[in-house]
Amino acid sequence: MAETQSAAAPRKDERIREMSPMRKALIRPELGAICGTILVFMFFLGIASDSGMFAPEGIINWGTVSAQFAIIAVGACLLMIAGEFDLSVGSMIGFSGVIIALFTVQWGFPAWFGILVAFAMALAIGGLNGYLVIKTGLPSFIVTLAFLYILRGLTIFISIATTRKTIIGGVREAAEGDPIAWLFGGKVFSGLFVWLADLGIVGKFVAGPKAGLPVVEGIPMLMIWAIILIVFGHVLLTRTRFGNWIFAAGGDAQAARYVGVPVNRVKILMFMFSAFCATIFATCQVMEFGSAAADRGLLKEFEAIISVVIGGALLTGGYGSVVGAALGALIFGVVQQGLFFAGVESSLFRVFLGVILLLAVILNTYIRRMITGER
Amino acid sequence: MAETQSAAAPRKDERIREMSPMRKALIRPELGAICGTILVFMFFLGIASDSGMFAPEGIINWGTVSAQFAIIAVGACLLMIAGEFDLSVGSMIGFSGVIIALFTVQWGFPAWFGILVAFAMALAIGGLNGYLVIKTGLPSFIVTLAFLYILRGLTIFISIATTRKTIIGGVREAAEGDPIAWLFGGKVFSGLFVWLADLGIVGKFVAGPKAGLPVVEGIPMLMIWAIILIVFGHVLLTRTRFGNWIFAAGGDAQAARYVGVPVNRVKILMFMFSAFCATIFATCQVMEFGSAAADRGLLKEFEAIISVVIGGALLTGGYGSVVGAALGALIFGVVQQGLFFAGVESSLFRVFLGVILLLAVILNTYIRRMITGER
Amino acid sequence: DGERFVLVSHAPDSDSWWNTIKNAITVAGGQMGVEVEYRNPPTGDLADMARIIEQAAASNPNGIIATIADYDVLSGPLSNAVAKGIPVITINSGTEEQSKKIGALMHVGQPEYDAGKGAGEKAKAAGVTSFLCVNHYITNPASVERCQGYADALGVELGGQMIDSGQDPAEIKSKVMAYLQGNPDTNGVLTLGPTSAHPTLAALEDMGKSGTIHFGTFDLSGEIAEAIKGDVIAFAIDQQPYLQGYLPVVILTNLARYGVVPGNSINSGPGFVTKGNIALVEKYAGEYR
Amino acid sequence: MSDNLIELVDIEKHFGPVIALNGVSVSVKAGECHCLLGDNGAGKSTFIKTMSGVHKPTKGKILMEGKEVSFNSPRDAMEAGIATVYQDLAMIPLMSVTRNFWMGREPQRRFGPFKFFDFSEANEVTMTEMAKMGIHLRSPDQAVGTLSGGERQTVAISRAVFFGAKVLILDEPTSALGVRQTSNVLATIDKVRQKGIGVVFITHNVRHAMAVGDRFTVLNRGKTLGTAERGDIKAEELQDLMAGGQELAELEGSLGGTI
Amino acid sequence: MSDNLIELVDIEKHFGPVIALNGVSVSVKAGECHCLLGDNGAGKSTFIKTMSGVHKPTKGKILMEGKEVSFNSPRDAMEAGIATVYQDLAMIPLMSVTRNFWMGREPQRRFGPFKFFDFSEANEVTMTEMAKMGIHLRSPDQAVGTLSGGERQTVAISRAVFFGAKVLILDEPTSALGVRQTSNVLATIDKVRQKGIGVVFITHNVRHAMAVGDRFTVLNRGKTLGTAERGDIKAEELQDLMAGGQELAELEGSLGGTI
Ligand SMILES: Nc1ncnc2c1ncn2[C@@H]1O[C@H](COP(=O)(O)OP(=O)(O)OP(=O)(O)O)[C@@H](O)[C@H]1O
Ligand SMILES: Nc1ncnc2c1ncn2[C@@H]1O[C@H](COP(=O)(O)OP(=O)(O)OP(=O)(O)O)[C@@H](O)[C@H]1O
Ligand SMILES: [Mg+2]
Ligand SMILES: [Mg+2]
Repeated sequence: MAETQSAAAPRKDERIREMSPMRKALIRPELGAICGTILVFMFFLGIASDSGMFAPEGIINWGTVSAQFAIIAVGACLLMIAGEFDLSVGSMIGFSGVIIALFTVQWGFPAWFGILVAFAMALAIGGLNGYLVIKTGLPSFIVTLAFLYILRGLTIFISIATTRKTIIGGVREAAEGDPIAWLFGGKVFSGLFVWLADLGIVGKFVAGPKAGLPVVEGIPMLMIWAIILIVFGHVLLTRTRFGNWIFAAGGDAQAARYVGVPVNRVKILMFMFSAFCATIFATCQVMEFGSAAADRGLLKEFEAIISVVIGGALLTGGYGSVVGAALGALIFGVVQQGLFFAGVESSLFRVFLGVILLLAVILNTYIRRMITGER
Repeated sequence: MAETQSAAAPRKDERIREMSPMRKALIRPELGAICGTILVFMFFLGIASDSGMFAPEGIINWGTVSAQFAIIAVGACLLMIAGEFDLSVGSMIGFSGVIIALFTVQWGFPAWFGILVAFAMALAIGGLNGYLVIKTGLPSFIVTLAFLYILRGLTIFISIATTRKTIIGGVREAAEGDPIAWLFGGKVFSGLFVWLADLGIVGKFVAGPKAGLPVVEGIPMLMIWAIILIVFGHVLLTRTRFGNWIFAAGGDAQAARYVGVPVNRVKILMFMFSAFCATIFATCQVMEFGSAAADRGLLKEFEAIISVVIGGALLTGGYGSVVGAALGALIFGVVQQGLFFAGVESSLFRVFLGVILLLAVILNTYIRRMITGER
Repeated sequence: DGERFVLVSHAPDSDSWWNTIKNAITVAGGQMGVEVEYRNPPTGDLADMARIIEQAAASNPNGIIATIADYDVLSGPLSNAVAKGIPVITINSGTEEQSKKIGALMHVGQPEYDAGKGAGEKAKAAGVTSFLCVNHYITNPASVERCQGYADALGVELGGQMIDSGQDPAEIKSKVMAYLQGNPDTNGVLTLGPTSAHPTLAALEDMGKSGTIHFGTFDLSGEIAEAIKGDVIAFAIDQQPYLQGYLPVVILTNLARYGVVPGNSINSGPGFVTKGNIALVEKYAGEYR
Repeated sequence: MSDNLIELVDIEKHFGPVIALNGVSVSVKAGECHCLLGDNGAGKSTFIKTMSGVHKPTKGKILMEGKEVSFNSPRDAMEAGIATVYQDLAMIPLMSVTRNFWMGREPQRRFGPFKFFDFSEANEVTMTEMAKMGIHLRSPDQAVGTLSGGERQTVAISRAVFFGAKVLILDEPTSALGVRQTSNVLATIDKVRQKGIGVVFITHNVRHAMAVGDRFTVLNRGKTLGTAERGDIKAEELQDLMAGGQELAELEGSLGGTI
Repeated sequence: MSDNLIELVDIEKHFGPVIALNGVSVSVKAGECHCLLGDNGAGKSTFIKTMSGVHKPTKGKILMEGKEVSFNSPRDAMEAGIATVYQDLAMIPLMSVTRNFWMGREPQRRFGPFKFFDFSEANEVTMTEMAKMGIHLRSPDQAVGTLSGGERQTVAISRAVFFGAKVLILDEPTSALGVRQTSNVLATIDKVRQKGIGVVFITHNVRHAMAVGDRFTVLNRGKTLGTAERGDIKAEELQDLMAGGQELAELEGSLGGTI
């Protein structure tokens, strides 16, 4: 009897207009980012298509930049969905890079060892961040802001104290033939591009020692990492038990705790994952460019957060999508490089960025309210 | 009858131990900051007392730095108590400075006009920040982050587009004899210091062009402004109706709205006040150093927030104290300069800052819980 | 006509020193009838700069002008650009050898370490024994090299004599004052540009030490010129950035049009601006000088 | 007692696609307690928010003592003498009792050209008013967060009464309260009513309504199901009406009819 | 029915200076609904949080089916068969019904070395379980934020039942609900009880307690005032006990004894 009664209720609600099924199917967290991506591509196809932006090297170029953003955005996204955020990402990038360089160049350890140490330290610091947030109950804004300063200060101090420089070069040479280092600095599918160049689809170098090789040497490992992390993050978030816990921890930590979700563990792990992504970023950068500097990663935390927020995640946690964050990173990268291609005064880039952020968030808010019934 | 009944209740509560009156009197929002200030001074009196840090010139030295922090901290404090915060403070400092310099140096207007224009624009932008936060319901983190980028981009763009420089000098000369400009760049009580120098309390220059003059020329207007703003903020917050509304808007905007507090107006005004403080900061800087640069104020928003949080305010609003924020600024300034006096490797300053922030916030949280019965 | 060149610098958006170069490329572009774009990493992150060079190469310009702020980071993208057949001229920081290794046509500039060392040699001659290097952008590698060169020329340890001053003028001023109060025997100051030079001037003024300390700085501005005239600043190291912007554009244009190119690198500096030669410099300080 | 203090006629309120109120008329007389009952989502809160100036009605008019008025903000309504106490939003826990009590209507004292919050008066009034309601504070600086739920409700009510409300609206003041706290609040309502103030009392609990109500209006899906005088209707009938009148009898049967 | 499913003996719980529980013993039998009553702050919530592993008791022991146990986390208690539904914290509004339903116990499907959340099963089970409770969802992806308060409670209860809870704890599930929603929840409790599950039901409403309760325990200021069987005690007596037994008679008198 109780059944019939409340069963009837949602059906015969004459007070709400129904949504069309089409509209319902479209409405998803990353909708805003999808629209944004389409708009951005249309825009640049319109104004910069003859500038080489969509030639193979051009694509690799903004692709790499977007991949960079995506790597840290995935970490920031999962952490944000778990209800916290991390302002120390940028400092962590500088820190990890310097650690790797110090171990390999300064102290002569093999590159794989330096990399492992950097990852171990990053995970430890990420864990410490999380531990402090959980134990003290302070907002993560404060705790990670403290680490923004602490890590940057340490990085400068260590590198100056040991090498009297804030930039440490020669990592590439030191990492030559290392069993792990190529995973971060190498390029893959070179064969494919040689073939494409022979077909004339990709240009060839015409001068210097590389004459005859294709202008695109291969897909940088950075992109491979970005794809791996996006797929991993997406599957973890949407297809696994742990993903459900991430949503739960961010949606309402107390409620989640009460039904047995190990919220503290989830949050600490996400802080560690965010630090892990930052270290991937740092390692790729160090291995590709062969040097580490104390100023690497400045303000990257904001860029990660912006990508995630453009991608539709909720700043307060419990809602978002890794695919959205990846699209946010793509938009970010395409706009940044595209404005260069289009020849816009570079200082205006920030103005564009700010405006895109505002518009994206307003759109996302509207979409989210439709999905979650939030008011 | 109802009286007797519940009247009895709070009295005969055998389940809670009473707090001593002494402890009760001490427990106030700024207690943590007071303790911190005492500790910091004791520390530096111990390790740096013979370095001139506590000589008159030394005091003016760290006093000026603290005053700078205090000016933006007062704005950030009232805004944070009203439940919002502003990441665009730093960009606003750069923007206002460049506007003043452009009007006075580039376009030849009198200095007072440039200053008025800068204040008007800052108030308008602050109001726009607030309006967007109120109208869209977005977190102020996002909206002001967007303005962090937009304002910085505009500042660089405008200064390059009009002067082809990002640093615009010659403001001091242009402002010579201006009726308003001295309010920001001058020094007061010079007579007092001459007298003190004659008494031997303040040293005199022994060589160079200024030989015979007191080492401390006067109190910089920056400090006067800091004191004015602190007193104004403190009185406004604790002694007026509007101050009560600030607390109410930050404590629970909805509840406040329902009893008739004009929450939107309060929040928008506080955004404007924060922009106003940033402009005071910028004007003092421009008038003192005679130049404006597009990169001024970088990361100042964090420094303001850190001062406020060290001073015991709650990041989520509704709780805090201007005196606390001022003490936070004092701690910040003394530690930063003190480390120099003490000869500590300067890059370690950031590490110290991070650690102090963490400790202060943990202490403040403990105190706040005792006061508010929060859990 | 209408050739397109891209100049990529390592400086953050707001670095005022680069205005001179921006103005130079505008002038050169106008005179030659070519289009010159100026690109830089917004935050001064060199890894971003590498991306910008790659991007510039992808847009197939008629030439690229770039600094070698960090050889490790930039050699790859720049030599790729060379290999694509794009003429490259390196400017500003970096050395001739590095420029050659990359395969660039030439280098127009002055290495940072040597410039610092030159400053140090002058200071040593003036009897400086204990100095202060005011570093307002410590995270940038070039800045430390300048201080290091200065210290090496004096033959003293750099150590704590280089301070991380931050970019806020009031803080720079206060830190300089604090340092000088704590280390009263300091008799030499080196600042790395107008950002740190202006507040340092103010600090010395306030402390009554103007003219009593040997003061050297990098780069020029109106205030610095004024201080040189007033005997407060002994010299400003001028690498004549105008030439670093102007010459490459002219050379690349001529290369593109007539295939002619000089065979050697050009040293645009170091020029020492002192009271003796200030008059001419002053007029255009900050814009063309 | 005969004339209406406030009368709302044919109020409609739409939120985008949602029709929250679809023609509701209610009036309140001086010294009466008018209970507003109804299922979740019936529109009770929306209705009283219209009354207290939070929402503007899409259609319909509001008469205060016979004259048509229109409220643009809660402040307007307050000034007209309508005070509202919301269940969760009555007080701001981080603030002191005095600051809460006076929130929005702080007493001021001139000091030259400046006006300051008059704390000595505010504190004194707060302490005496609280004492009248049976709450003895440690000090007027005590944070509201340290009070119990019932005490907070009582502070909110006494605030409304003190500010000379003619109509006092209470939105589910008793739902989270224990028996003792509830009876405290009900007793307070009774006291307030005796001062000639009209009370609008929203509750889901028929017993609470029957205990203090003079008239009862039941809302259902945005419409009025009717208004009844005390004595004209029995608790069971009211209960039936509140649940929409259907099928509930069955359910009640299985549970002993005592919900 | 005779043996206790769970028994808590002489539980004490201190929070720093606050003594929230001061020796409380309660037992729950299979198939019974044990009502926990008491004033605000009496310690009811603290007590059931101890039972469900949120707090560790300062003193006292917990016996599950005769064996002493100790819960270090809500997870432990859940695994032992104790499920708890908190009033405000039952569900996470931003998440879908399925994700909420399975939260903490997501069904998994192996896929090589990896385990994935088995959505097809989860969705199916959710839909049928919801239908059993009388809630017809548009789709299992629907966000909980779009459900009404009563529906959320019901989802939480059916989740607990589905996961084979032996003891179901409900903390004030009805306080914000309308009559219809309340009777829905009470009917659900009744159904659950008939499956042989022991229910602990906290409420401030004596009628709700009388409607479904088999035994009644009243807490007061952290102590048990005693346990009574259904039939041994009348609603009025219970009410007196809940309010601490003093002075209430007077108050009731003036309000007609119907709180
Ligand atoms: N701001 C709003 N935007 C959209 N819909 C709203 C808004 N406020 C209320 N509603 C809708 O209006 C209807 C009436 O809500 P209201 O809160 O008035 O009900 P109520 O009778 O107070 O219920 P309860 O007993 O649960 O408090 C509901 O369907 C609700 O979802
Ligand atoms: N985490 C905690 N820290 C300190 N004191 C607490 C904590 N949790 C509860 N208390 C105190 O313990 C006592 C019992 O609280 P509890 O929430 O158990 O009461 P309750 O019976 O559930 O009341 P209500 O009917 O209002 O829900 C109260 O005095 C409360 O202030
Ligand atoms: Mg309601
Ligand atoms: Mg409770």
